[in-house]
Formats: sequence, C-alpha cells, structure tokens
Amino acid sequence: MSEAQGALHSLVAEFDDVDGVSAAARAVRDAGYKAFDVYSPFPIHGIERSMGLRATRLPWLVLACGLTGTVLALFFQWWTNGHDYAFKISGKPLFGVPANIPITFEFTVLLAAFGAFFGMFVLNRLPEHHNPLFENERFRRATDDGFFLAIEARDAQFHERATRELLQSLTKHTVVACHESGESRALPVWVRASMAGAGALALVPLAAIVAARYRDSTQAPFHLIKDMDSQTRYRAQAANPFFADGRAQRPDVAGTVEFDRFRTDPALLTGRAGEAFVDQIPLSVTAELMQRGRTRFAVYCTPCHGGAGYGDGLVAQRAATLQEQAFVPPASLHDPLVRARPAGQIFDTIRNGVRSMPAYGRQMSIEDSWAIVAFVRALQRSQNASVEDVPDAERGRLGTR
Amino acid sequence: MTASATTKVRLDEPYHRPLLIEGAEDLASVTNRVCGVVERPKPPRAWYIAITISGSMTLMLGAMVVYLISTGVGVWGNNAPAFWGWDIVNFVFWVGIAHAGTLISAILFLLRQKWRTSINRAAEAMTLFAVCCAGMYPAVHVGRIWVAYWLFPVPNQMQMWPNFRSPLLWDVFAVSTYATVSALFWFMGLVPDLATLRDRATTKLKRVLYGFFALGWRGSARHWQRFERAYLLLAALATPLVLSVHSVVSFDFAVSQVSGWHTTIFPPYFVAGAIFSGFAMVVTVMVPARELFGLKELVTLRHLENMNKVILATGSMVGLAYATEFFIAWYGGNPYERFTFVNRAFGPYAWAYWIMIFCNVVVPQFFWSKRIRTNLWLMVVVAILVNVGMWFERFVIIVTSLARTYLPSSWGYFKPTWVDVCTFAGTIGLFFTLFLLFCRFLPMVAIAEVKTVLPAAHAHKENGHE
Amino acid sequence: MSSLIREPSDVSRRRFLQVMGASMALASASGCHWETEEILPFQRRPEGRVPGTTRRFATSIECSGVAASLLVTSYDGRPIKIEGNPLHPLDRGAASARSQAAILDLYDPDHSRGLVQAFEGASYPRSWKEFDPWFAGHMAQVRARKGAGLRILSEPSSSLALASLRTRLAELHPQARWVEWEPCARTNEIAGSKLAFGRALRVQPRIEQVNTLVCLDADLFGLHPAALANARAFAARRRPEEAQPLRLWVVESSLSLTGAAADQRLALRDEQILPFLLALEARLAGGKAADGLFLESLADELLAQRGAALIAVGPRQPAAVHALAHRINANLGNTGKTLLYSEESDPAGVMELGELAREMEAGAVETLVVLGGNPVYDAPCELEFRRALRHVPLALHLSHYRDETSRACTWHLPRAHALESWGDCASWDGTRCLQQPLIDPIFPRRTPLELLGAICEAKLGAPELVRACVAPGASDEQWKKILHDGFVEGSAARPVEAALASFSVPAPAPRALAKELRNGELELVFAPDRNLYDGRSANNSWLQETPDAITKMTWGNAAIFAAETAAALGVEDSTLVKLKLGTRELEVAATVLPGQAPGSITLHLGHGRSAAGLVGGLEQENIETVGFDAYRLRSSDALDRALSLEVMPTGKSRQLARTTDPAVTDSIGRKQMEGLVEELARVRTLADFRKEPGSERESEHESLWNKPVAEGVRWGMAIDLNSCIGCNACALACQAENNVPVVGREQVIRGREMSWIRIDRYFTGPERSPRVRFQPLTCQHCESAPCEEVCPVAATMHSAEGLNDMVYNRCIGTRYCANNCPFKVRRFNYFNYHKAIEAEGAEVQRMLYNPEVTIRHRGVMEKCTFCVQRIQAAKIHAKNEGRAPADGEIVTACQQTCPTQAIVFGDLADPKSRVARLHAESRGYAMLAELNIGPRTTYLEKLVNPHPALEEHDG
Amino acid sequence: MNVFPRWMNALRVLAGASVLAAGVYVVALFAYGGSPKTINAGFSPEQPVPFSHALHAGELGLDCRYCHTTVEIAARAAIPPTETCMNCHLRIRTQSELLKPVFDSWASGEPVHWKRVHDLPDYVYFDHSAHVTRGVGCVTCHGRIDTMERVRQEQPLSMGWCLDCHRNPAPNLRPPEFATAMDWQPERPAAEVGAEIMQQRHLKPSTDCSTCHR
Repeated sequence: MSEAQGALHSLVAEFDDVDGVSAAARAVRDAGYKAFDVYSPFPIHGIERSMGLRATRLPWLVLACGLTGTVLALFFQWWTNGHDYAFKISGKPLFGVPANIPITFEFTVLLAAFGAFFGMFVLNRLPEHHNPLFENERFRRATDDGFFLAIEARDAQFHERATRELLQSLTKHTVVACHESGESRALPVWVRASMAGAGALALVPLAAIVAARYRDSTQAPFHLIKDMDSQTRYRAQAANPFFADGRAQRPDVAGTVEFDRFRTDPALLTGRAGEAFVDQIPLSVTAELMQRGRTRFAVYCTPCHGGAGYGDGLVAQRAATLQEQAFVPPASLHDPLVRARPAGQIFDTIRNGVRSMPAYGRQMSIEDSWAIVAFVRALQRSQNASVEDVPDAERGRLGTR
Repeated sequence: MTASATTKVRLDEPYHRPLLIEGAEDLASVTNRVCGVVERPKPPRAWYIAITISGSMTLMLGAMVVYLISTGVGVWGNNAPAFWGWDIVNFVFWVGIAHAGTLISAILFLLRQKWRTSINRAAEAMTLFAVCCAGMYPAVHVGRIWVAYWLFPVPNQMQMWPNFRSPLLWDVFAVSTYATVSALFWFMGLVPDLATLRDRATTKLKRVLYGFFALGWRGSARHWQRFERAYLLLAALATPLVLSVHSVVSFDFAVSQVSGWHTTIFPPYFVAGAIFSGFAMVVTVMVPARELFGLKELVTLRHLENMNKVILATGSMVGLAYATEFFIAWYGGNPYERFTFVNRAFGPYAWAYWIMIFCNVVVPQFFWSKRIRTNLWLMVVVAILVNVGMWFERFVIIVTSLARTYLPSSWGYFKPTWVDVCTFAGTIGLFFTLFLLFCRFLPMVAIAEVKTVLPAAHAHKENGHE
Repeated sequence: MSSLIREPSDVSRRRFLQVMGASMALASASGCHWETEEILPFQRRPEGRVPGTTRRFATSIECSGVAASLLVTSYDGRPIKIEGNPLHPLDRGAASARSQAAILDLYDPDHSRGLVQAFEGASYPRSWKEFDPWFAGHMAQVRARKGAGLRILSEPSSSLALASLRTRLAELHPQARWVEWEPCARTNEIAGSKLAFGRALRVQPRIEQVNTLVCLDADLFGLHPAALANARAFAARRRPEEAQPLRLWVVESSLSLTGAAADQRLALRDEQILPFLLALEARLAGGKAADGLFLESLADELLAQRGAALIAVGPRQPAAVHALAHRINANLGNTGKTLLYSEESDPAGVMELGELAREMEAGAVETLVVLGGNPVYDAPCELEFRRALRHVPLALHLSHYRDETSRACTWHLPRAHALESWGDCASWDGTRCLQQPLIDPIFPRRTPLELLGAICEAKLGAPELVRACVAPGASDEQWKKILHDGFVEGSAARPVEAALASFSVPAPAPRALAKELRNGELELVFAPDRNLYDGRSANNSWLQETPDAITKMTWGNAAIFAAETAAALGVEDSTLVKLKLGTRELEVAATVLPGQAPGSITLHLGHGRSAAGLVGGLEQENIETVGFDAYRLRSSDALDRALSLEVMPTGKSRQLARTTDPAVTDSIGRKQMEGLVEELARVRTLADFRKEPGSERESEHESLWNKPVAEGVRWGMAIDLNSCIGCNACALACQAENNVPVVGREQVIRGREMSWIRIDRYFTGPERSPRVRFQPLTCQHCESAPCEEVCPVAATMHSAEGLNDMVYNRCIGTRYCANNCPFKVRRFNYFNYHKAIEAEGAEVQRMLYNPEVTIRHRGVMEKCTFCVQRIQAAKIHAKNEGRAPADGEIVTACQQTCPTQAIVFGDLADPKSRVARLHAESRGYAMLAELNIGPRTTYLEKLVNPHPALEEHDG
Repeated sequence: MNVFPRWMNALRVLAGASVLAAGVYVVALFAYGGSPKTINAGFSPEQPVPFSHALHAGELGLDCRYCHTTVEIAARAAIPPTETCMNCHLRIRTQSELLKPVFDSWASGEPVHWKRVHDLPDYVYFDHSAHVTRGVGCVTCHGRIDTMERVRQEQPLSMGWCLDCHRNPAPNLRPPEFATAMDWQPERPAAEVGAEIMQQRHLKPSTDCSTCHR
C-alpha cells in the first residue's frame, strides 16, 4: 500500500465461482456499464457474451502478416538467385517456383506467428507491469482461484455510491475501492539520464569507424577469417626466408638453355653477323612493327632522348636542373654520327647500353628492340626530310604551316 | 489407481466430460500442486543426482565441440563415401523428438483433445530442448563453422547469396522457424502461469523475476479473449509447420540422387516417424517426472495410455512405410535402388536394419494389450526401445545408403570414432539438463489450461449459457 | 652459390604426414590483420624472365642405367613439375609415375642436406670445406699406392662422362677396382643373349610391327625401361580400325600391367615358364603338344604369324628362357622385323658385389667409395653387407638420402638431385640424353661426376666434362640445340646383326602344374614394386600413396596369394603370415588377388625401409617402417625367385590401406558389383564390335525443365578405356599440377585419400584368368550436376563453358555435394592436410607448390577442375593475341602425360576438335546415363581380342 | 501491492522503440563499418625507399611500363629489379640517403624489401595482361598513382567491386593504347566509348567462379 493515494481507479467485487462472476458480468452489462472487466485464473467459457465483448481483430492482423511473408519470400528468392546474381545451377532455369515453395511457406508461417504473438500482447496493452488492481492484496487470487469484476471510474455511468451498491448486490464479499497509486507516471531522472548516456555511448563506435574510413593506415587492413587468403605457396617475387637473399624466385643456372622461345639466329639476337653489325632489320618492317616501335620508344626512350629524339627528355632536363655532375646528357638521335650507325649497332646499344646509357635488354624483348630501331630510323628520317620526301598530294598542306 | 482410472473411463457418459483429473481437485489445489513443485525449498535428491550426471555430460559435449572445431571434422568417423555419419543421424533423431511437443499442443488442441492440457507444457519444453540438440549438429558438422553464417541471406561484399535451391537451406529455414514459433507458443502459454507464480511468490526477488516475465498479466477477460484467439491461431499455424519441418528434413534426402534417399514417400514417412519418436520420448520422460514431483493426479494414467495409443498407431505407420519402401524398390526396377534395400537388409549393415525393425515395428505392437499399455514399467521399456529404434532408422537410412552408392569402386564402410559417441552422449546430457532445470523453475503443467477442464470451470446453471 | 645458402633450419621431427592433433582453427591466422606480403625483386632480372610465369627446360633422369627424357616446368626459377620430353623419340612427352614423382624428392626435407661423418659410433655434421682438403690428402696417399685397396661401388650407369672418368681412374689407380650393384639388374637378359649369341645384346621390341605378342613374365608396359614407348605402340595397334589388331598373350605368375592388358593370359608359376617355353618350342618344331588348349592355340597362331610375332621374356627369367626366346624368335623369322638387337653394355671386367663383400670381410678394402645405391638395404641377405662394411676403415657413401648404407659408412656425402645436376645418360634405344640443372643445388650437394672428378683429379668441371664427352667439337649453337632438345638427335644405337649360336637347354625335372599347394613346395617371387621400384623411392609420399595399379594398395606391400593357395594354407586377406625360407623368416601381410598363379607367392621389393626418412620409415626417430622388407629373404642364389617356401599363418590381422574397398565379400555386394561393372567399365570383344559397332547408349532422357541451350565453348573430355593400361602416370601428373595433398596411411584406411583422378580397377570373370578393367575417373562435369543444386551456399556452380566450378573459398563444408555425386569424385579436407608444410622450417617443401592453384584449407571440398588454371592461362594468352585458343592448345595434366593418349580434352562445340570426334565414336558411352545428368566425359569401350578357340573356354 | 514502479508502464513504448532503433543502428553500423571501402581502402604502408610516383610517373611522365614491364604480357605487373632504378640513379642523386637501400641492393645483390600494397586474397587470380590489353586503364583500379607521394590502395578491391565492373564494364573501358594514361578522359560519355570497344573486341567479361578462383 503506497502512502499517497491517487484518484479512484475502480470498484472491485470478488466472487468465488464462475457462475457468480458470469451472473455479475451480465448484470453489470445490462446496467449499461462499458468500462468494466472480469478477472479470472482461466478463460471463462462464454464470458465474452456475458460481458458483451466484440470479437478481436487479431485474425486479420495475422492474415496480413502471413501474406506479407509469402510475397517477401517469393520475391527475395527470385531476386537473389534469379536476378541479382544469376546462379547457373545444375543446368536448371534461373527461377522455378517449386524449389521456392518450402522457404516461402516457412517464412509465411514465421511472420504470421509473429503477428499472432506480438499482436496479442499489443492489443492487450501488455506488458503492463504496474496496475492499480495489484494494490489490492486479495486480487492475487485472480490467478489462483478467485474471480473479480471491476468497474472503472472512467466509465460514463460510474457513480461511486450507485456502482458500489450494484456490485455489492452481486457478491457476498465486500466491494473494495481501488485507487491509482500516488507515484508519478513520468520516468525518473536517473532512467532518462542512463538512457541518454547509453545513446551517447552508442555513437562512439560510429565515430571510430568514420575516422578509420577517411584516414589512410600504414597497417594492413583488418581481417578476421583468413583461410586460404595467405597461402604458403610462393607467388611471383615473394619472399622465402630460407635463402640468404630472401627471394623465392631463383636465378637461372649458368649454361642452361630454355625449351620454349628457342632461337639461334645471331643477327636477330645480337644485331651482328659475325663481328660486323647488320644494317638490315632482321624482321619484316610493317606498319604494325612501326606502331609498336613508336609506343615502346615513348615508354623507354623519351624519358631521356625526348619525344623527337633530341636528347631533351624530362629526365635529362631534371638532371640538368639538379646539376648532376655524373649525368651525361643523352645523345641526340639526329646527330650525324648516330644516324650513320647501322641498325645492328642501334639494336646493340638498346640491348647492352653504351657509355652512360644503361642496357635495356632485360627490360624489353628482342622484337621490341628491333621495333624501336625501326621507329628511330623513321624518326631520324622525319627530322631530316626534304620536301621531296613528302608525297605530292600532301605538299600543298605544307605551305599552310 | 489403475483400476479407478479405467472405471472412470468406462463410466464416461455422453455430454458429461470424462474426468481428466483424478482425486478431488479444485482450482486452488491444482495451483498448489503445480506451483508446489517450483516453490518447495529443495528439490528431491533424485533431481540432484540426475542433474549432476546430465550436467557433466553437457560439459563433455562442450569439450567435444571444441576439439571438433579446432581439429577438423576428421575427428568424427565420417569418410568417403559416407560424408555424413552420426552428425546428421543425430540431427534427424533430435528433430524427430522435437515433434511431440508442438504436435501435442497444436494438433491435439485443434482436435479439441482436452487431455493434452496436463502434458502439453512439458512436451513443448522438450520440443525446445530437442531442437537445441538438433540445431547444434548442422552447425558444427560443417567444415568451416566460422563462415557458416553464409547460410543466411546477409548482404555482403561478395554480392553472393545462398542457393535457395538447396534442400539444406530449406532445412535451415524450416528448423529455425520451427524453433522460433515453438518458443513463442510455449512462452505465450506460460505467461498466465508465471502470473500465478508471481502472485504466490513469497520473496521480493521471485516476485520481481516472475513478475517481469508475467508482463503484468492479471487474467482480464478481455485479455483472455485475445489470448485464446492468438493461441488458436498459433496452433493453426504450428500444425502445418510441424508437418512441414520433418517433410523438409526428409527433402534433404528425398531430393538427392542417392539411391535409398531418392524416395517420394519420405515426407509422410518421416513425419510419422517423428511423432512416433516424439511421443516415445515424452512417455520416457513424463513417467519418472510425475512420480518424482507428485503430479500423478494431473498427469494421469489416461494421459499416458492415450500417448501409448498414438505410439502404437504411428509405429504401425512407420512399419507400413518400411514395407512400402521395399515394395517400391523392387517394383520400380531400378537396379541401384533395389540393391540399396537388399543391401540394407542383408548386407554388412543388416544388424542395424534388424534392430530398427524390431524396435520400431515389433515392439510397439505390444501396446495392443491394455495391460502393457497401462503398466508404467513396461511402457517405459517400450518407449525407450522405440527411441533406440528410431535412432537406428536414421542410421540405416543415411549410412547404409551412402556406404554403397553407384560405383562399386567407391563403396566403403562407416565406423564411428569415440568423438562421435561422446558428442551424442553429450547432446543427451544437454537435453536432460535443460529439462531438469525446467522442472525446477517453471510450472511443468499448464495450470490455467488444466483449470479449464476442471468441473469448477464450467457454469452449471442452464442460464450459464445464452 | 652455396654462399647464398643458410644452414638448414632443422626439420621438425614430427612425422611428415602427421595430420591429427589440434591446430586451433583460427590460430594459424596472424592477429586480425592481413599479412603484409613482401616483394623482393631481382637485382638484375635475367633476360627473358617474367616474374610469375613458367619456363620449361629439357633434361633427363637415370634409373638403373636407363634414361627418361624429361621436360621440367620451372616457376620463377623453381622447378615445380616434371613432364615427358615431347621431342624424345621414345618418351614423346610421356613420363612414368616415378619420373614425375622425382620432383617431390628435390624438396623432400629428408633429401640429404649435408655431410655426416661417423666416428666411434657418433655422427658429426661436416662441410665440404672440411672434407675436400682432407680427402684430397687421403687420395694422394691412395694414389701413391696405385690405388691398392681402393674400391668404387657404383650403380650401373650409361653416362659417357662417368665412363670417361672411370677410364681415367683406371690410369691413376691401376690397382683400384670398379664394382657395380643393382638389385633389379638385367643380368639374366645379358647372360641369355650371351648364351644365344655369344655377346651381350639388348632387345629393341618393335611392337608396331607385331601381330602376336607373347610376354613370358615380361612386363613390357609396366617395369620395362621402354615401357612408355611400348605402351604407346601397343595402344596404337589396338585401335579398332586396325586391319590386323595385335593379340597379346601373357604367361606370368602374378598380374602385371601387361598381364592386365592381355587378351589371353595364363597364370603359371614362375618356375614353370621354362618348361612351358620348351614345350612351345617343341610344338613349334612340329612335335605334338601335350600341354593343353592354351599352348596349342598359341603355337598355331605363332606359326600363322611368322615374322609378325614377338616372344618377350622378363628380366626375372633365367638365361635359358631368354636364350630359348631368342632362338624361337629367330626361327619364326621375327628377328629384324618385330625385334632388333642393339649393343648392351657388357659388365665384363666389373667386379661382383659378392666378391667385394668377401674382400671387405678379409679387410682387403681400405677405401670404399659408394656412388649412389643402397647395398646395405638391398644387397643379397647372405652377404651381410652391413657387417662387411665394418671392416672398411674408410667408406664414403654419396647418396640422396642418409639411408641404411650411409649410416653404416664412415662418411655420408649428400648427392645432388637430378634437377640440380649436370650429366648425361642413354635411354633404352641408346639415344644420348642430356641432364641440365634447373636450379642451383638448394643445399651443398654433389653429383657422382663431381665426386669421381675429385678422386681422379679431373681438369674439367661437370658441365664442361659432359659437353666434352657427349658432343666433342660441337659448336655453341649445336650445343645449345642439344641442351634445348635434351638429347642428341639421331644418337640412337644402330641395330646389330645377331648370329644365333647353337646351344641346348636341359629340361628341368617336370612338375605337374598348380598342384604344389603344400608348404615347402611353394615358390616366392621377388618383384620390384610398381611404385617404389627397388626401394629408392620409399621416401616419396606421392608414390607411397599412389595405389598400386593392380592391388590398389597404398603405404606398404603384402605377399600376394592366389585364392586357392590361401585356402589350402589357411591364409586370409589382411592377416599376417610368416614366410620361411630355410633358416630365414619374415612376417608379412597377406593379400589374396585374382590372376595369381596357384602355389606362387609374390612379394614386392622396396618396402620396409628402416632408414628411408620421415615418410618411408626411420628407426632412429622411431618412425615405423612402411611395409615389409623382402630383401631379408633374398639371397644371391635366389635373386628372382625362391622355391621351397613355407608359409605359416600367425592369426594376427593387419589392415591394408587400399583405396577401393576390398571388403565386398558379401554375396549381394559381389553380385551387384559384377552386374554393374559390365555397365560402367564396358568391355567387348573385337569380334562383337565388328559385328555391330554401336555400343548401346542410353538415349537422352527428356528433362523436367527445359535445359538452357549452351552457346560458345563447351569443354569436355573423352577417355579411351581401350588405351588405358592403368599405369598411374595421370594420377601423379594431377597430384603435381594441382597441389593434391598426401594424407597418410591411417586416412587412406578411412577412405579419405584426396586424389582428383583415380583409376578404378575391376576384376571380372574367372578367378584364375580374370578380365581386368581400368577406368580413370575424374570429375565428369555433368551438364546438370547433382552436386550443384544441393550446395546451400552456391560454392559449386556451372561456368558458361560447362565447367563444374568448385570455389574453395566459398565452401563451408557441408559435404552434401559429395554425397550427391554419383561418381564420388569429390574429396573433402577432413583435416588440414598441408599442415606439415605450413609449419615453420618447411620453406623448402613449399617451393613445390604450383602457385597457380589454391592450396585447400581444412574443411573445404575439392575435386578435378579440368585443370582450369591451364584453361584460363591459355584463354588469356590467346585473347591477348586477339584469337581463340586452338584445339589441342589446352592440355590437362593427366592428358599431357598419358603414354597411350587415352585421355583427350577439348571443346565439344567445335565438331572438328579431337574430343568432339571421339565423343561421336560408336564406342562412346556416358557413365550412369540413366541418371540423365549429362556427364561431359565420354568413355570409349575397351575392345579385347581373345583367341576364338579359347574365348568360350574362358567363359 | 505493486512490485513495479508506475513509470514502468511509461517505459514500455520507449523501451520498445529503442530496442528497434538499436537493432537498426547496429545493422547499419556493421554495414558501414564492415564495408570494404572502410576496411580495405586507404592502406598505404611505409616503403623501404620513399619512392614517389608523383615525381616519377607525374612530373617526369615516365610511362607505367618503363618499370612495370610485364604488365601487358603476364598476370603480374612485376615490381622492377634494382637495375631499373639504377638506369637513372647510377648518375642521378647518387649521394641520396633515401636511395641507400637501392644502392645497397645494387652493390650486394640483396633485394629491396618492398611492401605489397594491392594484395588480393591468394585464392583470387587476377591477371593484369587480361585487363590492360582489353582497355581497362591502370587508373581504374589503382587511382591517380601519378599524384601519390606514397602509394595507397584507392579502391576496395572487393569481390562485389570486381563484379560491378565485370557485369557492366563499359564505363571503365578505354582504347587499350591509353591504358597507362593516368589523365585520359573520354570525349564522349565513357559508357558509349566502352560499349564500342566491347563490340570491336568482342569483350564479354565473365562472372563465372573459375574466372577468378582456381
């Protein structure tokens, strides 16, 4: 019993058996009360009629939930397996209803069951842990062997004395008044505070994640399940601590000869016939080869020799600006000496380097080297062309430049 | 007492509901009886002994699972060709057990079988516990449990989805749905009884605990109205669900290519088997429980006898299914199918097959005799044998079919390891541990429901009805 | 290079294959972050090297003096796979299972990593730096004594370089003697040819010319040094379109690969082959026959096929049998047509092992240099070689492993692996093969050439010496060509004229056939193991786990009994029996096998090694030996077979690790099996086939759903059972290509072996002369694959080109797919079978892995992928060049190595492709077609050609 | 006598609401925090040599292939050998402390220990040549390397991310000759250009498992 009593909540009459309470219910109903209720330890057969209750809307809710389940399940299965990622499985059509029936059914039942379960509690306004009726100690019998009928004060017809008389006329027990408890409805501060606190705390991980997302990290990405994603086999250029040099890739054995790509033609491989350099490119010079030469020249030569081959590549320039003593400015490919060199020698220079120019033999294939030779030849020609070299058709356009 | 029960049943008169509760029980005494079990300061010594045993078995289960996951499925006897062994056998076994509960509460409810009221609570609890045991197996039997969540359609960076064509996936959905719905069903029925416990509670703590879960139930007629409707609806939903679950489990086999699995009668056959084993388990557990906690008057011999009748019926169905299988195998003329069945009966696994036949087909027939049907000891023996038999049924179906499939070159023989055995024992321990805890802390009998079948629950004056 | 090599971290002494024992599931993962990988580029990248790509080198490997020419794939400078050399006239791209498995030895942690000196019972690790100066000093003294007391014990070798060093040795050390020992030598053949022709000759069979091939205990397709070539020629002569298809007659005591391929086979005790041949000769000479229908019809056919027949005799048969065969072949006019003779190296002047042993006992040997070989293990037992070694003050053993002999010698010197060595050797037809290293010795190891070079102070290093001996005066270009080819073109031995000498062979005391099932009258036949050979491969886990082609046994051997022998002696399969020869006893497992001659018991050599290593057994580390050591019963006077054997059952049982369940003993199982086999592995007689060529095919059933029309490429495979001889080469190729793990004996017994391609072997017909059927089985990549629909996470799905993709990293391991696979070709990783190699200190072993194939983690399913990595590589390569891959450009590993080309892979959508044409062949059929799952693999029926007179007799 | 305070009733709505909210929040948190963009992108390890792509590829305009020579012919765009660095640095910045590891490697033959930035799981088999020669630009997966002082992982490189492009490659295709051009921009809508290229070169990227997993 709380000290401060609140407003009157209801008048409660107690009964000992089903007949009593049912009769009372009918009487109260006939007296025109609406806001009254019967409390019993088990559902009383036919009491709803005695009280004049309408049937519940629960079934419709359940039906709705069930249908939602059906539709969702069917759609989801089609969308995932048939549409979003079209699974080619056992040579079957991407979507077929039969295979989807079981899960559709299960999901329907699941949602319907949720509807029934939660629907019941919501419609009953449960949970309601605090209720004025509990203030009444006798009321404990309501879940054991007692039967109660309570008319609530909010009922339009409710009039404390009249109602009490009515009830008293129906039961031999004394009718008890039941009061709202005095304490306030509102949440105490500490509850509010702690909920707010929890809410704030919940934002911390979010903040952390956001930070992580927009900052680079020198540490490898977070990763939990790593079956098979770093395997013990050695991928290209991997490390093998066993060897002193730490490399998994092993050097070639001196003097061995590879089975594939076996070529012996010295002119092609070295650019020499005997001692002398060849002057012919040992490949058929096609537009394709020329194109190839052009791109390769752009990749490997321009940095130093410059796009047009005047030795004014960006690297050369930078070296100049840095005043690197050691750096020898690259030769211009249009220098008469260079132009005079046989193709073989240019090839040899590309592959093995000359003076301060490094060797590119290990950076590009034989064919590419020859392609570059071809392109260099063309370049040299272009930079030292006379009007005669230009086809008549084109000459006209020269004038305009 | 046996005599009195029988006389009562015979003396049943039309329009006069047969008494389901013995002795002079009124509302209060029912409450006292059931709540008494929970409220008594100390449970009987037997309870302590039992929970010690089952508890330690549960611990062993934990150890086995850790060993399994840390080392590999290879610690089990599974091999090639028997890629499934005791893991799936036990899974199906437990799922089967799990059928009694919801069946009793749902189907019998729809069929207005009032006698269910005394046993449905315990049976439903068993369902949940059996599902726990069952659900564990598919989880731990996979090779990489740490990615088992891929079974659920969780959006992910791979943009991959599960394959909804796979019976295994149906299974995942069916079993989890079943577990959820059963739990809801069970809890809902529990709420009014929790309220009872709350209102009888002597200590503040109990009052708070029970009170919290009772959700403020106060037996209002308006609540009861919706409650009963919801209960009916859940029952209506659970009934097809029960049937579907074991059908879906049977699809794991029926939909596959394996001869001996690829059979159309599996769904009904499995469901019958499930009910069969489920009831057997309920009998096995309830007989000692009612003795132990003095619930003889609530769980009467009549309840047990009815269950035994169900066992007899389903047992015969299962027997019929075996026969049909064999006939079809022969009649279908598929050499592989035919071989599988001959091999079952007379091959290297004949011993398992005949154990199954004896326990599942022969033994239940004893229940034709009322004397056996109503004799506590005998019925427990039969029930246990039935459970053994049903385990072997799953073993026969799964292992013998796999051991000898299509290519003779890949035929093999399955041998379990000690880990297999201990794991299974562990699940049994888990099941009983949970059940014992349930008996101790929750009302074993649905108080409110039992009260509805008491004479006191019915208005006697004609004008009680309009 | 050795400067680059760090001291080997000691190999973890757990059993190499130990897979049990908890390994915390996720503990293996380091923390909860990605491992940051390091990238270590070269200082100077060698020309033409592209990181992450493969290059191939031709080289060769020698086994008992005969070369196998190889093409070795190297990834980033690490040899990872051995294939046959496609240019080589004999091997033609095929490689035997054992040659392929050699790659495993290269990285084997037991493959010797350093010198060991034994001194007063203890053994100390040594380095070459310590050894060389000391040894030089010692040899100087020996040389001062003109090499008195110096003995070199070597395996027979065909190396010219070695020969040249040997002559130089003779000059430097005139007193020194050269000894040769080889447990499975060809001494009988040589003796036989000497008896027949007075000189050592080698038979070069020309099977392509043969119509009637008679093999007397001769395993032409299995253990014969030119088996690959023989098998290919045989398969070619078996094609149904052949006008006069070859008929194969085999007389032998125990099923061999050749016997398995026979049209007519007679199981005869080993010792009965001589009388049989005598009777045959008599009959051919016009005498009347007594010996029954088989001999009768054989003789008739031989006469009918004069000049087109060949009688081959196996190395186990005594000289007399060889001589007789030579005579019969000559008289039938086969010589020069179906067989040629070439010079055989004559061991004359080479010291016998027995003599050496006696010298050693006498203390006459001061310095013994053992070049390879393992006499302590495989020398005749009565020589007591181990004991003899004790009397040798200085014994050096150069060997791949620190084996029994090494441990009995004063010095163990690590021998370089073939893929680390320069050398040369000759293949059976005499073709000179080159041996060039693919990688610098991973550990400081040396070749026999180098050691011998040191002994006789050779001036040239190994490579120069080889070049000088093999191609003197060849230009650099020519030399490069030789290295590129891997052999010297056209260097095959010239055939020689062989004049028959007159000789007579006394008939042995006649014994009645197949009566002697009494103890003491049994014969014990010693046969080299089909996988481990004479025991040199005992530490090779691949070969240990490769099921024997006939017995399907892994991890060990067993005495093979015929059913009636076993019955008579009360011996049962999978039990232990005691074999007793005179005073010597040996307890071995017993197995019962069809096709075994009654009264004859076969025991494979090469097992029961006590110091092979962590795989093959190592007593010192108490790692149990695998199988039973037959050498304990093998004495000089009975190297090939011993008579008067006694067998005593012990009652103890012993589980044999067989890959096909032998326990199909129950009648129902048997009946079903025999019924099914006819359907699954189809065999018909050629006569039937000619009558109506079409094999009854299941007509395409109609489907419940409309199947998607496949456009574009459709990968498929065809396997010709008519060509398959069950040699296991494909299995090894697959193992190496796809990082297939080895699981160990216990796991095999549980049926958990991982092989992606397995060769099913069935026996049908009478117990005595069974029809053997081989059927290689890979994933069939079914059109509507049963495995796919049941996988809950879609870890196995179909590719547009019809591959049944298995995605390891999606697999959660429900194993449902494997249950639903009617072919049971799916393999599950019940444990982490790679654990030992993932462990610390296994960095060298890891070099073996093919980086293009995922290493499967515990708990995932795996299976044949049709070598998808090769498919993808070829497709990308072709597309980079703007074209589609041509037919034959994509070759699966199994197909590549198959000596008989029984396996063909390709695009079914292209009607001109080889595979499409094979699919269309009338012999073609799909397995389990009634399931309507549409396998992409078509099998072609086997056609046998039994002698009409004997056919119904066989029943 | 009530055991529960009166405000418990007021709490139920709030409680229910916050339980729902919490659920939603947690899911969202996982989706956002667990997304490859959050977890994988932005990885940028310290390298032994502070090699600046911004300088070499950007300022000096070196083509990617000058160093990553194998990108068009092999699966891996190999990290260059020390020699490639020395092509220039034999004569430029010869005294630089920062370059010490390179010079050491050149002198001793020991490798420079670079850290892999773009690291796919080992069960993924990505092939550079297959993409570059079909017209997928370097920038598509690696971002504007030419502006990075230190290389960082720009893209999530997750399976889903790969699939997006394999399903609809057009927007990410360019004429192959411009594959290495960092700043290339299509004149017309990228999708159009891509569609044409797909037609010309019959590109239909596969989403089969075995395309990437073997």
